[in-house]
Amino acid sequence: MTLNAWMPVFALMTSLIAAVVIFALPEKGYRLRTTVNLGAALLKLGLVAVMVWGVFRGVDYGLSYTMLPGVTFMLKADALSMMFAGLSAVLWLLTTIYAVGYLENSPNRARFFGFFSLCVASTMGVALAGNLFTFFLFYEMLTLSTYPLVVHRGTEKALQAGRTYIIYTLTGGAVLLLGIAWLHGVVGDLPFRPGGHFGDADPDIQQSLILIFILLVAGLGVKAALFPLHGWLPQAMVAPAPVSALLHAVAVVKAGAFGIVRVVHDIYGVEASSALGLLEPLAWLAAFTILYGSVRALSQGDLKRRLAFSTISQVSYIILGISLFGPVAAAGGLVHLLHQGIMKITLFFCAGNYAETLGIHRIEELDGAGPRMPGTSVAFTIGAFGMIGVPPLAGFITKWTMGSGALAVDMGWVIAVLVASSLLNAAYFLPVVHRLWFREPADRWPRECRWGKLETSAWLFWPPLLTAVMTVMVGVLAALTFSPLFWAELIVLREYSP
Amino acid sequence: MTLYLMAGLLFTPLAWAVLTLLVGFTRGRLITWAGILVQVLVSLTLWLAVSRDGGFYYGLGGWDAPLGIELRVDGLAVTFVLLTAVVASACAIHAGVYIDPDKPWHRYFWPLFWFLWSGLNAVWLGGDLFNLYVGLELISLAAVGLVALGGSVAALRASIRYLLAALLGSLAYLLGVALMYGQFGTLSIAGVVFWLDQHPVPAGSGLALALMIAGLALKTALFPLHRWLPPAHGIARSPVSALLSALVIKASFYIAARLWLELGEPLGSLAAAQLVGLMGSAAVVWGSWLACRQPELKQVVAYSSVAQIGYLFLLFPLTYSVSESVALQARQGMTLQVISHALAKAAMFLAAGNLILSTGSSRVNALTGVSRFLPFSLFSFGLAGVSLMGLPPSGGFAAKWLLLQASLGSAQWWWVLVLLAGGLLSAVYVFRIYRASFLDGPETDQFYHPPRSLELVPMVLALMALGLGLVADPVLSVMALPLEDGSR
Amino acid sequence: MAPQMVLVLLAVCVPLVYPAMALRPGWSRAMRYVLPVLPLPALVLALATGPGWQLELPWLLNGGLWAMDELRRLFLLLTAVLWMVAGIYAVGYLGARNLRRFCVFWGLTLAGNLGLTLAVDIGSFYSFFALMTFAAYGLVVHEGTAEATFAGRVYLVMAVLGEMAILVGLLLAAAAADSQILTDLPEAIAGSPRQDLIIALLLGGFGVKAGLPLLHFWLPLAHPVAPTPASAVLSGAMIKAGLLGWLVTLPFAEIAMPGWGTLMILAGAVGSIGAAIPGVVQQKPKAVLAYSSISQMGLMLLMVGAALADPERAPVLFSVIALYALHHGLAKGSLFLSTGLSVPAGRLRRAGIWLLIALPGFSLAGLPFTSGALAKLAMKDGLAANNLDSALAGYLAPLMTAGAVATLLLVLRYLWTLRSKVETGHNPPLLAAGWLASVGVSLVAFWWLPWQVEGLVRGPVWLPQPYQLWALVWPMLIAVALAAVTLLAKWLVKQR
Amino acid sequence: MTVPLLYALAGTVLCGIGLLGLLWLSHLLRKLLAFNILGSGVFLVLVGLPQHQGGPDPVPQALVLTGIVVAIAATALAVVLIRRYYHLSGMTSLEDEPPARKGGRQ
Repeated sequence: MTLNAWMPVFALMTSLIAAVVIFALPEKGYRLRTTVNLGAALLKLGLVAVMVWGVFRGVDYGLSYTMLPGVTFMLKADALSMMFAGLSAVLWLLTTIYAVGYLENSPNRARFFGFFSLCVASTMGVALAGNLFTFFLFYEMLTLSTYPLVVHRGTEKALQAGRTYIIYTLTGGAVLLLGIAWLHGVVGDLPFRPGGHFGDADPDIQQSLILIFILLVAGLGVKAALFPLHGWLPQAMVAPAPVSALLHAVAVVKAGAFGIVRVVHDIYGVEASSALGLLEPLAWLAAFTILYGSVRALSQGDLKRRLAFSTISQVSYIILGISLFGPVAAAGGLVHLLHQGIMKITLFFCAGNYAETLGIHRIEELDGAGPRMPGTSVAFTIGAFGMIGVPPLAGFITKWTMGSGALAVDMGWVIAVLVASSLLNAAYFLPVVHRLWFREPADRWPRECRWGKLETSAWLFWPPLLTAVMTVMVGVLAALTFSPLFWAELIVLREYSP
Repeated sequence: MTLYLMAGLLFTPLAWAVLTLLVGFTRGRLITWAGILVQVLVSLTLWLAVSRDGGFYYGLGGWDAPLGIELRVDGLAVTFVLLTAVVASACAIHAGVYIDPDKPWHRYFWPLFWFLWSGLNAVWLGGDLFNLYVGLELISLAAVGLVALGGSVAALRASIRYLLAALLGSLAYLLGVALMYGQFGTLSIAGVVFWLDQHPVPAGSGLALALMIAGLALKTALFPLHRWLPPAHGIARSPVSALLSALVIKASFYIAARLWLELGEPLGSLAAAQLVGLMGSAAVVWGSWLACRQPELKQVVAYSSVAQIGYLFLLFPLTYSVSESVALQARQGMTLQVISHALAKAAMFLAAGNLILSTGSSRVNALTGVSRFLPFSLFSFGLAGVSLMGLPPSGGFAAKWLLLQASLGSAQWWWVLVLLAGGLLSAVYVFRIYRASFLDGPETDQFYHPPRSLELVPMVLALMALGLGLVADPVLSVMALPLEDGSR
Repeated sequence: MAPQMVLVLLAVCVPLVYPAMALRPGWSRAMRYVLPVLPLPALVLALATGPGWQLELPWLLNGGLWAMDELRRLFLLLTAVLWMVAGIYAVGYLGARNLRRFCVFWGLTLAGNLGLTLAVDIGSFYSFFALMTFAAYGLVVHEGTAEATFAGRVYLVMAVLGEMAILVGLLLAAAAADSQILTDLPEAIAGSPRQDLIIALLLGGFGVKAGLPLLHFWLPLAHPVAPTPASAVLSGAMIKAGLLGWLVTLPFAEIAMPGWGTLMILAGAVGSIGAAIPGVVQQKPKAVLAYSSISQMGLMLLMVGAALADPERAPVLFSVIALYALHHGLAKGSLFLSTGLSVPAGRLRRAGIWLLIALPGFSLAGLPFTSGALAKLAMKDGLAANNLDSALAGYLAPLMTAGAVATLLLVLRYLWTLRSKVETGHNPPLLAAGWLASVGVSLVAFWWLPWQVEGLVRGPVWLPQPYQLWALVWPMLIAVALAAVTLLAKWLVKQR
Repeated sequence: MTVPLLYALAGTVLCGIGLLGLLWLSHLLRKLLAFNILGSGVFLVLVGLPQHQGGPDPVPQALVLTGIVVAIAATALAVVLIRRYYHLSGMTSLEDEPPARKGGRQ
């Protein structure tokens, strides 16, 4: 087993071992725990970077052994998995920094950080999974490791949100398990292969293939917050800010969308799924979710709930992108996987800052917060404009690529959906930006606390700014090699001409 | 070499039992630790021996059937022997610390423990039906004794109820053996199969099998006959209830499974198989439903045992008149389910014991805020819960996957619904306990801090249950080994 | 990197980086004085370097390309000059309240405005356009009064709708052209089956910015509430961005589009004459000027319509439009700046100031020997009926005269309302300097600016020949007569 | 109707009686007696049936011996438990609520 084969395992192990060590550490071991956390995050980032460079040059990292009779546990790093792994590695580092500052003197931090690293380990597992079985293995571990984070505060509301979250995700998991088991029964153990397996599926199993596809998308749709299955996301906003930032904007939600991308691209293959007539309804469902999420976001008073509904709408861009059966549109969908992650995490960080420094939870209380916290508000503004799709930020690149992709397959209605969603985004983000900068602040903030020179604690101040700069850089330098757009096109290139 | 192994397996536990009877609890503990070391080593070497050169028949003391006791050592039996070694030693180590020595009745804990262990080994390895009966009786009496150890009125009530149920079950089984012997003239299962190959199936022979399986179902507390289990397992000391839930009920199921796998084809009928499957599914639903409503922590875990047993009995419909590969998958699924449930349930009961010891009350909602004082035990309880729910990467999940594949392969899709619904229902009561422990209670520190070593054993067991899913293939590799020479 | 390229990057990046000064509280007071310096690199670029250079930026967005041609140079010139003049004025005008926020948005809007004149690839053009639009919102709502916020909301809603229309238009055009460069768009649009949809979207999208009738509602609301230098720049340079958008993307020289041509001429007519009616009854001087801008844009629409209808005339009309835009920008800028003035006490100096205020206004109406006259004559030649083959060619001449009359009426109305609003007092030195510079540029420096217009004499020749004098003056006489009649009627009514 | 078959039939009748008693009676000692009757019934069947086919057969005799030993052990354990239970709670059956008669030790 060459070193290459064990690289994915090392990437997984860094956060697993970190989790175990953190659980073992006493609650008061604050300094040691932070160093372990950050060390693990940096190590993982390094490993992922090496793998990204390796995958670019064509090295294949893979490891598989039979876990159950007839079923293999397979880890494989290909272009698509590296995109998601890279995203979660980078954002985990930032979120750890943020979380250390956010949970300054709150109880149960050992438990929080333990489950936090466990959750990222499972996200990394989801990214690096080589076949549907391993994917499901980490997909369910993700559910388990996120529940304690959602209910971390221990209040009645948090536990209620946890309950809803569990009901949705476990039922989704059961449906997904049924789909995978049935698929396994019908065609046996299939590794992920660009171009998929069912190019020439014989007609008699086509009927069951369609049913299996519906089961798989329903199971994955719960985490991807597709329309009827999104109920848990807004309620899960009761979790602390780093949780809603990394998990409900990046890790958990993306795992669902990533799963659907894997199913459509690497199991069924795009030609086969469109031949089976599966892509069209998926595109319609995704489009409806985009509009539904934005419309619901309009009427939300609480800042984080509005961001949650915005997440629901934005994640469906990814699904819309890949279900348009065109290389350029697929690249647009895939690149949004990264862009949305970066932009949304900026917004959640800022929401967390406002809550932590000024005690602001509702949008009405945001008046005049700009001058009081300029750094965070600039980051929020950049994130908001990125979401609307204002060039030259990341959101514009996605919308532009998806738009031209949709035109290439002459699906004109997709552009109408993109424009409508951008207008809705503007309708619910611009008033917030207006309140930030152009309104006089109320006489007293709900719960203000000072941190000396900086507007908020250093741990909380730098991450949103960093991700805001990333939003701009990712947008402006889109044509550079190793930019997300370049990487998405690389994936699609390998996908559409296997 | 196998002579010493076999002797070590059956007789040394009896020797340890007698020794510990003579001495008090504390010195008994030392003897037990030595005994455990021997037992684990023997079981391990036997497991390795069988995995290397396959199963074999072994007549005790050189006497052959039908008068002598003939042992049948194949992959499945050896796997369960090893499982018993692991779980029993874990419970023993935990009990050594958990049970306070100066209570009068506790003096008899070690002897009963060793009798139980030898009974279990006798059942796993037993070749012919009557010896299995003797093994079963030995287990039941030892178990009843262990349950009654508490000495309280409730413990006595539970143990008497358990004794009556167990005796009724054994006698029904014995009646079945009698009819079987009357008809086929031989006691060893292999002998019956051999006889059936030559002669046409006599009418009414299904009755014997039905009686035996009914008796065993009563002893395994299958759904309609489960009323004795919750009080017995709920009230007993936590190491005892761990032993009972993890191993004792599995022994009678093991015999039923062996009977069905060998004689199910000729003697059983489709209706019988589906009926047993139906009772199993009812057990899953009913057990989980009741588990959600129990105020007491150990009662929740006890009813969860009732539910999990239901999965085991799905083996019956899944191996009746199905293709060989599906039957193999069902058997593998059943084995994994037995192993993962044993490990997880033992971990859960031991962890529950710790939690009750520290919170002082055995109610579920007394758990609020305990996560700050006893995170380790709570975490092991959680990990065990993961395996019960059948979520990856636990052994429970691997078992659920294999049973799913078997039911899909044999086009009996309704068992799929049972498996999935069972998983979700078990999630309900497991998360009910998580929820109670995550709730932020007032800053009270009236928790009693149990010694650190108590928390270690459940964690090890829970991790083994969790990791079982990842190493399922090697574990199962031995199980499928058939006996190398034909049956006699 | 040739020095020229450095100059180009400087021109765009100086105003872009300028808001960073707001980070250190110590510098915020100094930000005010840096305002006039911001457009300097762009001005040097426009004046010193000849057009025709290209700057490849492969890493920018979808492959960046910045270049300069004749048309863009004029717009760059207009933008740079006007922003510098308004910058000087702003230094004197600005109070301390929200100064940092104003300077930040001023810098961003300037960067957007300059950038879009240079950008040739769709990505950066649309980015700078959006940057200018959203940053201008900050200038519009600067005062924070109720009307400002309302005006800002209307502006933003229409701006976002316009942006979306432009996005879809550019998307469709880029898909048709299968390239990301603006210069390839016109013939792609000409050839594409969705030609009318694309043109409609682009006309509508840029029309919101250029004050197309029925899309102009935000203009009369935004100008009065914005601070004076901001409204000067808003109406002088930023409206022209919409015009530039049309000129750069629409297919003028490729195919004849009589339908769109007549539609635009009609819109121009409605704009130039229709805007005068509400303009004349306005109370606030800036509102009057806002309507005057809409009316002037109406005139330019006539030329755009003619260019659309008649491809051969398009190149000539391009430079005439650019010239007219330059003239209008500078004149309107100085008029707006004069609203903030306070007139000194002495009779002689008061008359002098009033003359200097009025002159750019009259130049707008086409007073001989001013830039207005040159622009009007150029427009007359451009739209001469005989060599235009569009259906409404015959009506263009009377429309132009009606436009001139409307303009003068609006200017007179402006002077009238300013007379009652202005208070006597002393002006801050830099404010007066800014205003004087704008008047000087509009009247005098206009002739030395490097514009080229076919068929028209360049350089400081005191134009026009005698035969043209009467053509310029008689519309003004009609307007003066009309004003006198209304004054007399009002006086009579007051008498009774 | 050979004699051994007669034994087997008697055995089944005894089993019926024992089973009925075990389920119906509430007093614990009566249950225990019923259990013993059931046990001997089973032993009778165990011996009776094989003789019916091929004459006297030593194996079931041996089995019955072991069976009897096991039954005695079980009965002894049951008696101890019932006595202890009666001593603590003063109740002789499992159904009714346990009124702690003499403050039984918890």
